[in-house]
Formats: sequence, C-alpha cells, structure tokens
Amino acid sequence: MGTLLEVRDLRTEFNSESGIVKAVDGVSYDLQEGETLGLVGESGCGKSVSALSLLRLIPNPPGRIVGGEVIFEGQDLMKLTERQMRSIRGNKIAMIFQEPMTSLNPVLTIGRQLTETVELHMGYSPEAAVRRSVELLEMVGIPDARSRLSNYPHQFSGGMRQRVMIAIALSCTPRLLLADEATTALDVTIQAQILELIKNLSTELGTAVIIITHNLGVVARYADRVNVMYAGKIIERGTADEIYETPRHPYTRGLLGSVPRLDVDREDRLASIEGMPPDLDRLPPGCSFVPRCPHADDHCRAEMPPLSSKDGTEHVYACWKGHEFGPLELVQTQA
Amino acid sequence: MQKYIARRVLLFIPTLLLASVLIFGILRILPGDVALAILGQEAVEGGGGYTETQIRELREELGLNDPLPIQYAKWAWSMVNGEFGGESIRSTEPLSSIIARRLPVTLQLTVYTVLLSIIVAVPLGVFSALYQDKWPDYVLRMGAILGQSMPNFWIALLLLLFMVTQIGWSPPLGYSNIWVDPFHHLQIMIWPALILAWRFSAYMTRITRSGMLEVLAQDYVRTAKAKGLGQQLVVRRHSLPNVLIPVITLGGLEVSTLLGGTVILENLFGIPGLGQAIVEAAVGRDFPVVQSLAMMLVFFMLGLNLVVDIAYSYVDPRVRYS
Amino acid sequence: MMMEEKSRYGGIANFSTRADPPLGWDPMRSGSISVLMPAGSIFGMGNMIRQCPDDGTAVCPGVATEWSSNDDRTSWTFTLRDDVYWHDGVKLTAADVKFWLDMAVFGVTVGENSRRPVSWNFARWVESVEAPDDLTVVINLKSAVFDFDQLLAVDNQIIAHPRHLMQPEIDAGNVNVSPLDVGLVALGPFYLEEYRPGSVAKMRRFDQYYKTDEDGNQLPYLDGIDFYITPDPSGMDTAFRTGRLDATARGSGFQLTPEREAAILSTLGTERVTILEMAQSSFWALAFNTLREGPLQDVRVRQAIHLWLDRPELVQVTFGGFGKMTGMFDPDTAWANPGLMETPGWNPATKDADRQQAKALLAEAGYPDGFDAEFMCRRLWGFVCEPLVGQLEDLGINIDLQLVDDATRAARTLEGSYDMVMSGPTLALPSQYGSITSSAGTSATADPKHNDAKVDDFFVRLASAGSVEERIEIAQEMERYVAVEQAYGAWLYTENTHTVVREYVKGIQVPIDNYRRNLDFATVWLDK
Amino acid sequence: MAIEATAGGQSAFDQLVQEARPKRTVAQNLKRFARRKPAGAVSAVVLILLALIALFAPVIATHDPIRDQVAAERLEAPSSSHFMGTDNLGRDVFSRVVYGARISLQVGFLAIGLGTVIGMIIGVLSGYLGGKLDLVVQRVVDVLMGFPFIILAMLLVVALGASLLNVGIALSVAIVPRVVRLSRSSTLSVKEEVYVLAAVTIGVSLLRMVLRHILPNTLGPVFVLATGALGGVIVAEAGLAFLGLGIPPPSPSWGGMLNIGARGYMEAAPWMVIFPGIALSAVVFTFALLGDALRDVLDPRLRRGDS
Repeated sequence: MGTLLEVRDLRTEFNSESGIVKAVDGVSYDLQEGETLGLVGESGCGKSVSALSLLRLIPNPPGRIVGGEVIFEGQDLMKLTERQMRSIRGNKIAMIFQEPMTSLNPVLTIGRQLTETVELHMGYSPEAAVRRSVELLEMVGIPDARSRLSNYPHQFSGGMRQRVMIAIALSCTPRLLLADEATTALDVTIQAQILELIKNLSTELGTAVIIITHNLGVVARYADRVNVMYAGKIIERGTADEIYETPRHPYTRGLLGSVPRLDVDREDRLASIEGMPPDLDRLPPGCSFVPRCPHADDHCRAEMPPLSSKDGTEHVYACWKGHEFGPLELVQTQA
Repeated sequence: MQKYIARRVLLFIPTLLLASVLIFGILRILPGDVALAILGQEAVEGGGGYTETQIRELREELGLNDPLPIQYAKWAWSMVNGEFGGESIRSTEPLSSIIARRLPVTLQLTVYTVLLSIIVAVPLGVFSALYQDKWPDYVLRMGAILGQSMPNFWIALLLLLFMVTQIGWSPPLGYSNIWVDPFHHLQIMIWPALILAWRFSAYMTRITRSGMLEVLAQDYVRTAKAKGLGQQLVVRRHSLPNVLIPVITLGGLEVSTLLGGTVILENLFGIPGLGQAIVEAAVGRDFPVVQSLAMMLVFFMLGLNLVVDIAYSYVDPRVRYS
Repeated sequence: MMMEEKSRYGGIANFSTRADPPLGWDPMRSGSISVLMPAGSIFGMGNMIRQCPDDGTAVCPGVATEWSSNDDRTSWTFTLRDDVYWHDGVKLTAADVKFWLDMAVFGVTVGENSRRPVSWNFARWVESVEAPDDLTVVINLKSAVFDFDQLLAVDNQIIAHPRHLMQPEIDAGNVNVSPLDVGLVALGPFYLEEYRPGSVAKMRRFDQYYKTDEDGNQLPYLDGIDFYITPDPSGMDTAFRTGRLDATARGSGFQLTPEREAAILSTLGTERVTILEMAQSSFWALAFNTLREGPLQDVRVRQAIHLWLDRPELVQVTFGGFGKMTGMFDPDTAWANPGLMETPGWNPATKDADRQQAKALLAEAGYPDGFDAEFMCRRLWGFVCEPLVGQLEDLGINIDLQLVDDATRAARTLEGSYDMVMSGPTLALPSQYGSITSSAGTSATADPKHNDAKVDDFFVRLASAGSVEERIEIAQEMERYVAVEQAYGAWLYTENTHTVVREYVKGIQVPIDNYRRNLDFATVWLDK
Repeated sequence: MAIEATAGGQSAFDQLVQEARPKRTVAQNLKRFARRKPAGAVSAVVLILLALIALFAPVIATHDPIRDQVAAERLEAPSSSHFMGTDNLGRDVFSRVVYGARISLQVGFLAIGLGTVIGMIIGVLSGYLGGKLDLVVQRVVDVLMGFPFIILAMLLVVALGASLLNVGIALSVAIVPRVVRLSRSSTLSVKEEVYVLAAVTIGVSLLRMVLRHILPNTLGPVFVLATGALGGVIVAEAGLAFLGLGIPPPSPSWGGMLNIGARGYMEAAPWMVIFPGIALSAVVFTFALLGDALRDVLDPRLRRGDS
C-alpha cells in the first residue's frame, strides 16, 4: 500500500482585527492508501482549517495558505491551477461537513445535487447520472431511492441528509474522504450508523479517510492512526492503542483524563484541563501548552519541543518530558 | 401551502377596505371647499366672478352636502361597479375612461424601469458581492448611491439641457402607447425609464449584494465548491436561486417608491400617467380623481405584493411542500 | 384675383398648450387659456359678432352679417349668414343661436337637475331672445344699453353648443352636457380629428368654413394644427428649440421670461424665431383688507404702502422687464388717467421723496417701526409675491407670506382672513363689468375689502353711462378715488406676454390688448 | 442561588448578561468603524461639518438670504462679492445655500425624528400587545408601504398647508411604516428569546425586559434606516418643491431653489440652480454613504462568518 498523501509543514493564516491568526502552524503528516487517520483536538485548534486547506477552500479574505506542500498521488496540490484543483475536488478528494441541515442546497432536489457531481467529473449523460444516483442512494441505505430523487432536502431527517452527503461524496469513488465532524450534529444512535457506513464503504471502495473530530471515542474506534492537534500544531501522533495506553503529551493525557470511563467507578470528579485555549494571534514563545501544563518549566517556556520520540518508535510527541510519563493510571486523583 | 395563499388573499380584502377609508379620510380633511376651488379657479382665469348661490348650487350638484358615510358608501360602491368613482369635476371625464387611459401608461413606465433595473442590478449585485470591499464593489456602490442622491427631476433637467444644447434633439411629443406606435413610444419612455431605473437599480443592486453575501456564507455553497464546481456554476445554479427569492419580494415592496418617482417625471416628459393626473387633481381639489386614482395605485401595489408573495411561496420549495 | 406666387395653403402646424382643456372644453364654464387656446381653432372666436382681430374695442362680424338696435337701444336684431355649417354638415339656423343664448342667459332646468346660467357680462341685461325666421335673431333687453354689441362681441363668449346634438342630451337629463360630450362639433375653421388626452389634440381643415381672406380665398390656409399638451414649461422650451414645436403656449407660467427667451434665441438664433408681444390686459394689484382690525384700516398706512412700492423695479425683478407699471387701466389706451403715471407712487423720479413721505405717514399713523401683516398669495403666483415681500420688509412691515392653493384662497377671500392679498390678473374695463365689481367693489368675492358704498355707486354709473366718453370719465374718477385717495389697494403693473413662433409661421393676428383673443388661427400659414 | 433584582433596579441577571459581552470603549468602536469603513468615516465627518455650517449659518453667510434683495444686482455671475452669484431677485445664492443647509437638516431631522418615535411606539406596542391591535397595525403598515409615499406626503401638505413643520410631518410618513415593522419584529424576537422567558419566569416583568432588550436590538437597524432615510427625506422635499408643495418661499430651502420658477434660469444663470442642486445631492450622497457603511457594520446578517 503506497503513500496516498503527504502533508509537509502546512501553514494557513487569517488576518482579523486583532492581528494574524496562525490557524494551521506547520502541520505535517502522511496518509497511506485505504488508511483511516484521526485528527482530534478541541474546537479552534485548526483541524477543520487544515482539512479545508487540503482542498484550497480557504475563503480569501480573510484567510490565506502561506506555506507547505501537500503531495497527493505525486502532485503538490498547492502548485496546481484553480482549474486543475477543481478536477480533484469532489472527484479524487471528497469532503462531508458537520451540519447536515444546511449543507444541502434547500432549493435544489436531492437528485440534482447528486447528478451534477458525476456529470461534472465523470461525464455521465443525464440518464446515466440518474441511474448512478439511485445506486448511490441505495448504497448509503436510503429506501425507495428512485422516488426520493425528486424530493428536497427539507423533506429528509438529519441522519438521512448526512447519508445523502456521503452518497454525493462517494459518487466518483474518491481516493480520499475528509469527514469534518461528520457525526457531531447527529444524536448518538444515528452517529454509530453513519460511522459504520463510512467505514464499510471506505474499505469496500479502498478510499482513505481522515476523520476530523473532537470526540476521542470515535477516533479510538475507527482510526488506524491518530494525530492530536493543539493551537494549530500536531502535538502527538501514534496508533490508536499507543495513544490510549501511554499518552505522552500532557495535553493528550489531560484529554483522555477528562473522558468518563465505564470501567471506572463514578464518585471521583472528572479531571479537567485548566484555563482556556490560547489566542492564536498572541502565541507565547516555546511550547504553546505552557500556560495550562502542570509540568511546564523554563525549558518548555523557552523552546518549542519538536515532534519526536525518545525511543525512535512511530509514537511521536512534542514535549520535552514526554518520555517520563508512564501509562495513564485509570484513577487519577486531582491534587 | 394552500392555507398560506388563502390566508394572504383573505387579508387582501380588509387591507384594501382600510386603504379606501384612509384615502377617503385624508381628502375630507382638506381645507377649502371643492366648489370654491373650481369657481375660484374659473374666476381667476376666466375673469368672471361668482356668487354665493353659485357656490351652494355647485356644492349640491357635487353631492358635497350628504353626510360623510353616505358619500363614502356611494364612492365605494361606484368603485366596485365599474364607474370607478364617478367622474372628474374639472374635466367631466368619467373616471373609468381616465383610468383606462392613464393606468396602462404608468404600468408601462413601471415595467420598463423594473426590467431595466433587474437586468442591471442582479449581475452588478452578484459582481460586487464577489468583490466585496474591493475597488469594483466600491465603484458600483458609489454609482448606485449617486443615483439615489440626485433628485430625479434634476437629472432629467440636466439631461434635457444636454440634449438641446449639445445634440439638438429632444424626445418627441404626443405620447402614444407601445401597441399604437412602438418607435415613437419608446423614444419618449426610454428617458424617464433610464432615470428611474438608475435609482431603482441602485436599491436592487444593494439588496442583491447583501443577499448574495449572505448566501455565499452558507454551508451549501461550501459544499458546492467542495464538489469541484467552478465559481460560475456555484453562483448561477446554487447561489442565485436562493438570492432571487428575497430580492423579488423586497423589490416588489419598493415599487411603491418607484411609482412616486414617476409622478414627477411624467410632467417633464409629457407622459399622461396616473402620477400627473393625481398631482393636478390634488392641487385643484378634484377629489373624485384623487380618490379613485390613489385607490387604483394602492390596489395595483397591494395586488403586486400579493402576487409576489404567492410566487415566492411557489418558487421556494420549503414553503411549497410544507 | 391672381393667387399669391407662393401658395399659402397646406401644412400642419405643431402648436403647444399647457394642459388638457378643463370642464369638457366648455367656454361657458371656463374662459381659461387652457380651453381657448386649442378650442379657438374648432369653435372660432366670438358668436354672431366678435371683437375685431386688430382692435379689441371695435366690433366685427361673426356668423352674423348685419346687426342693429331699435331707437331706445332696448332691442337688438341680428341677420345671420346662410352659408354657415356645423362640422357635421348641419346648417346653422337662428334657432341654434337662440338655443345657445337661452342656455347662457337663463341656464337649463330639467326635472330637479339644473344648469347654471353663465356669468358672461351681456347676460345680465337680456330679457328674452326670439328667432322669427331661420336667419334673424332678436335680443330684447331689460333696459337700454347703448353699447350692448360691444358687450356681446367679447371673444371668449363663443357659440360651441350645437342644438341638434345637445338638445337630445338635455332632454335625457344631462343638463351639463359639454362640447366634449358631443364630439366638439362646432363652427370654427378646423374640426377635431383626434384627441388623446394628456398628449395631443389634432385639428384638421374644415372645408365648408364660411370665412375668406381679403382676397376672397377660402380660409383656413393650414391643413391642420396639432396641439401638443406640454404640462411643463422646460419640456415645452426644449421641444421648441429642437424643432418639435412651431409655437410656444400662452398662459401664466408658460409665457417667456427674458432668460428663457434668450436661451431659445441662443439655440435657434434671431432669424429663425419670431417673438410675439401681447398685453395681458389684466392688472396686478396688492389689495388691502380694511374690514380686519389693524393698521390697514388707517388710510395713511395704505397710502404709505402705495407711495413706497417701486413699480419699475418690481416689473424688472418679477418679469425681467417684460411688463409695465399701470393703474387700474392700461396707460397706453384711451382709458388711462392722464398723467397718473407721473403722480407719486408710480413716478420713478419722485421715488425717494415718495418713500420719505411714506415713512412719515407711517409714523404719523402711529407705526414708526412698522407692523406685522399676513400676506396671502396664490401658490402659482409665488414668483410674483416674493419680490413684493422684499420691498414691504424694507418699509418695516414684517410680512408673513402664505402661499395657498385656489380652494383655500377662494375660501379665505370670502372670510376676509388676511391683511393683504395679491390680486390679479383681473380684467379691468371696458369689456368685463362683472370683474370690476369683483376686483374693487364691496362684493364678498372682491379682493380689496371695504364697505365704501361710494365705490359701488361708481359701477352703477359706469353701467348706465350714455357714451364711451362718459364711461371713461367715470372710470377715471373712480380710479383716482379707489387707487389713490382711499388706496384700497396698490395697483402695480401688467405683464406683457411674450411667446415665440418659428420664422416660417406667418399670419398670426397678434392681439395687442388681450392674449386670449384671435385663437381661431384661420389666417395662419406656413412659409416653408 | 436566586437571582433578585438588586437595589439599583438592574437585576444580577442583567449584570451577568452585561459582563459576558466584551467591553469596548466608544473610541475603540469608532476607530474600528473608521478602519473598516473609510467611506463611512469620511461621510460622518462631512456631515458633522454640514451640521456646523447649518448651526453657524448667520456667521458664514455673507448676506441676509431673504431681505437682501438688490434688483440692480440681479442674476450676477459668481464673483468676490457673491461667491455663488445672485438669483433672479438679486439675492445672494451662497447665503441662501448656507441657510438652505439649516432648513434641509431641520426638515430632515424633524421628519425622521417624528417618524422614528411614532414608529417605535406603535411598533413596540403592536409587537408587545399582539392580537387585534397588531393585526390592524399590520394592515395599516401594508397600506402605507404599498402607497407611493410622495403622493401621500403631497396630500398631507395640500391638506395641512405648506410650512416647514407640515412638510416635516408629511415626510415623516415615509419612515413610520418601516420603523413600525422593524421595531415590531424586534419586539417579537425579543419576546421569544430564551433568556427573556427565563427572566420572566423568575419574576422580572416582561415589559421591562422587552424595553431593556428591545432598544439595543432595534436601535442598530433603526439608526441605519434613519441615516439612509434622512437623505431620502431631503430629496423628497425637493420633489414636493418641484410640484410647488415644498417649504414655501421666501425661505431658502434647497428644494425650493430648484422649483419650476427657478428652472427657467438654467441657462441664463446656471449658478442659481446648479449650486443648490449640487449641495442637495452632496448631502444626500453623504447620508447614503454613511447609511451604507453603518448597514455593513451593524447589520449582523452581513458580517462574513470567519470559518
């Protein structure tokens, strides 16, 4: 299985009244064909912006991609012309979004929003496009697909609409699917169905998936590898098991600590991470987690730790003291 | 959806009645007496005096002495049964023929202005939305605001002055409807239509621009882009339908101020529309004409809003299939 | 008689009128220029007799050939022409003229709806009308009027009411039938081909018109006249300057100011434009209300104002010089008071002295530093009243200028709820006795308010004067009393009407005394 | 812990709401507005200048606009003694334009002030009380919106008589329906806000809540509406003057200086008509610019969401 995607030192900035916001501040990761990668972090850490940057969908103004390379199937997407980029969007790389209620055009039929993708990228004739659309709707589990083609988005439930979004995204059997908080707005039972659907279809079609979410449970269950993001940077990367058993970066440990666990009795208070996420336009020098890190010292304050691992394994982290932490005790009493 | 339309239509009738009471009322508080106005006007221009008895007789002749509710009832009934409120006191012409002659003129001018405005405003609105706060947006907005700042009769005067002194040509006289003599008609109507369209399209450009900005920020536009659609398709297929719906309703509402504008230009370009007649009648206290023409204008406007409302609900699937 | 080397016949003239003729084009209901301007070409001017085109005081034949009165001038007999036809081919008979006279003098009553008699001047003297045969009309008067023919011959007293078309309407109860209701069928040199209200009225040549020119050629010369309705003066000027119009309209607001005339000349040049100058034969005056408590009840205050007002400057500022100062009568006619224009108030030479005296009079009357006054003015005449405000304020009178529309003006004139009012243009002697009483007497509709019986007495003597010379003498005595001695008003000026026609428009009979005359345009031809 | 109304009348609950919102001083707001909307800032400055001119008209004007009527100096071209020349009655055009600024602003603010106040009262009441009153008010608003307001204004002027006050009242009709609709919808939206319902459930009177929270919601859009409409009112006065129904002479309103009589001098003395026209258009243009800039800033819908 070759490398499908290589992101090297991706930088995306926004200029707001109070200065330049470094939403994505030098992000690098790679993705193998058919692999499912997790991108997790609190809201505002830049995970959605990095996904949109891949497709160069950053609204300008106020945003701009200022650096980095995105090698996809041997091509650097950042060097492509807008026309070349358009032939990739929706065709080779597809994306689904968080809000099913507003992600579909209210005044166009579901059929129209399905057929237009295949007609555009695959050159289908209108009749072939309709047949393909019915196939797609059945593939995502929507009953009597043919008659539902002429319906409008407001006639579908949230879950059904997300299924349509998935049908649209997978209509041209893309090589990569970006799922940006795809299930966050759905209630739990529907969430599981949608995630199962994405998992089965991606393995069936050999599509690599990047799951972007703040929900650690989703990442644990569905992602092969996990990147934890904080303040525009990746601060820890490893397989799901490595991250969950021995989280190296204090932020990851804090995250895992704040998740209620079934196998732990419930009297203790949940540990929470102090303070608020930093203002991305006034980042302190050194490690940006310093203000909230109980273990921070002068070294952390002075210099930003690189993404590395003491023992050379794939499980890397951006923390000088990362190697000192052992596996996460299940019961952590707050001092 | 049918319930929505039925409710709108049912509301239309009371609104119309209310409008008629309002118009009838305003005219009754006009000081000075119609009979006097007519005799006074005649005396001044014709040179003849008038006597007390003549005033009383004329007042009787015009039915001014009946109690107000009866006058209102008579007028309302005659509006409905095709007499449209009797006849003009000053020109003795039956109102049905005045309206038959003048309403189409104002309608044609309004239609030209609205069409011109939409043809100009929608593309400009979209264009300036796509270039928000860049120089094209500013230039267009300045031009639009300029159009709204200068009194339209002043623009007309400057235009006429320019025509006479520089070109030696002016629009022909003797208005005729488009189905009678199209070339002659258009030579007259194009100028007031252009002037009115400048102001009206300025308004339409602004609401298209703000509508467009709002739609471009929607999630489904981002989805469209993510599907690889070019800007042209994103705007034409995905954004425009969502923008046109509010633009048409707001545009419908603003037609009333547009009608106000025609009042002033009709005189200058010799166009025998409703506006010209209402102004003459109001100053000359020819109240049957003022009442009936004002009523026709309100009927036309409320009718237009009703049609736009119903069209809106038909075009917007969210309402049609609710 | 050899035809002119260049035929005068043919062509359609593009004239202009300021508005749609009101009140169904009925000269009985409105003498406004808006009616007479387009209607004159269809109705023709006057009736059996009319004012002579070149001399308003003389009487010329209309549809009658001869007329005479009995010895004591209480009965007048008219002999009609036998070649006069209505536009629909029906011959004019004495019965038609009787129908017209009866309707004008006595009005019409059918059942409970009735038509008002017309306030024409001759009507007040008529006892009865007879039509003994098809070509003879006899008018019997209540008492002797030695110049009744002059009263009857006034140009806007027009036969425009065809009996054969109107009688059926009246019998059916439509007593207020107007010429427009019956298709404007009349006796004039042109007939109505098409009338599109608000845009144009097209008149075409009536071949059976009874009049000929001095060489016996059948009139009218033109094939037709298109009267374009131009409701805005600027719009009209523009059309004239680009050749769309051959003549500009008459009427207040539309006759030319020096500036607009200069603008037209600047485009077309003096060789392509002929300027027609006509008097308005009507006189503007500042009328005072002496019935209301206040300074104006004191004759010294009124005389002070009369002396203070600088008439030539007002003419210059208001009409750009297109006008002249006057008393109650046109100083260039026999009716003018000899030397009146040289007396204080008018005479520019004594203006400074007059103004000193005016200040003195005011102080003597107890108002050394002036007083407040409500000045009512018809809205359309705003441009006339503003200059007056300026001069009166210099005298120290604090003016509250109130521009009102016609209904309010008429109502407040009856109530007398003003201190001063802009009066005019009202026609003075000799042709309109009626308007005189309304312009200076004690009648409720008069602008100057006073209860001085002596003034009314003048009008009684005027009406029954034995000869023109006697009438002039009485008129001048009245002018000295009303305008100077009592100063019930300050008579100011008259505006002369300037309109323009293209150089190729020939044969317009310019009425020097009153622009509402000679509107039949029968003698007009196009030299192109 | 129960939230009681503290002595100062502002319940703790309100303070909580207040503190949550980031505090920005007025100066910061103005600086931010100027940077984001330069055109708006410039127009605001120009309008302040205009207000000063109107205020100090007697000082700035070189002649008395009404009484200085020198027949000899009639229709003189602009010169050192008469910056903008003289009109057909020999009056100084520059002084009349300066005083005209005062009159146009007076009629503008009178009409807008009146219209806004009346509109707000009716709008809030009908929104707050609802029921039959609301229905009737809505229908009247429909009629007024549907009515070409210049005709309505004209009828009112003809009915009341033409004076600065009456023209102001007549022109206030232009803005009343729009303000009623705006303030009514704000009242309705405030009434349905969750925090309002919450506050009511714990004893705070609905009327006080509606008034306390209606104003910030409505003032923004109403202020935008008013600025834009001010220009509209001044143009409308010119329209009425064209029909001979504007502020009556001899008071020098810009509209009046463009009316039928004056227009005859357009070629002989262009300065007499062009300068008032330019002054009028410039002021209306500036008001529209300010309104446009404010709309972009204050109108929440228009603020582009930062993704």
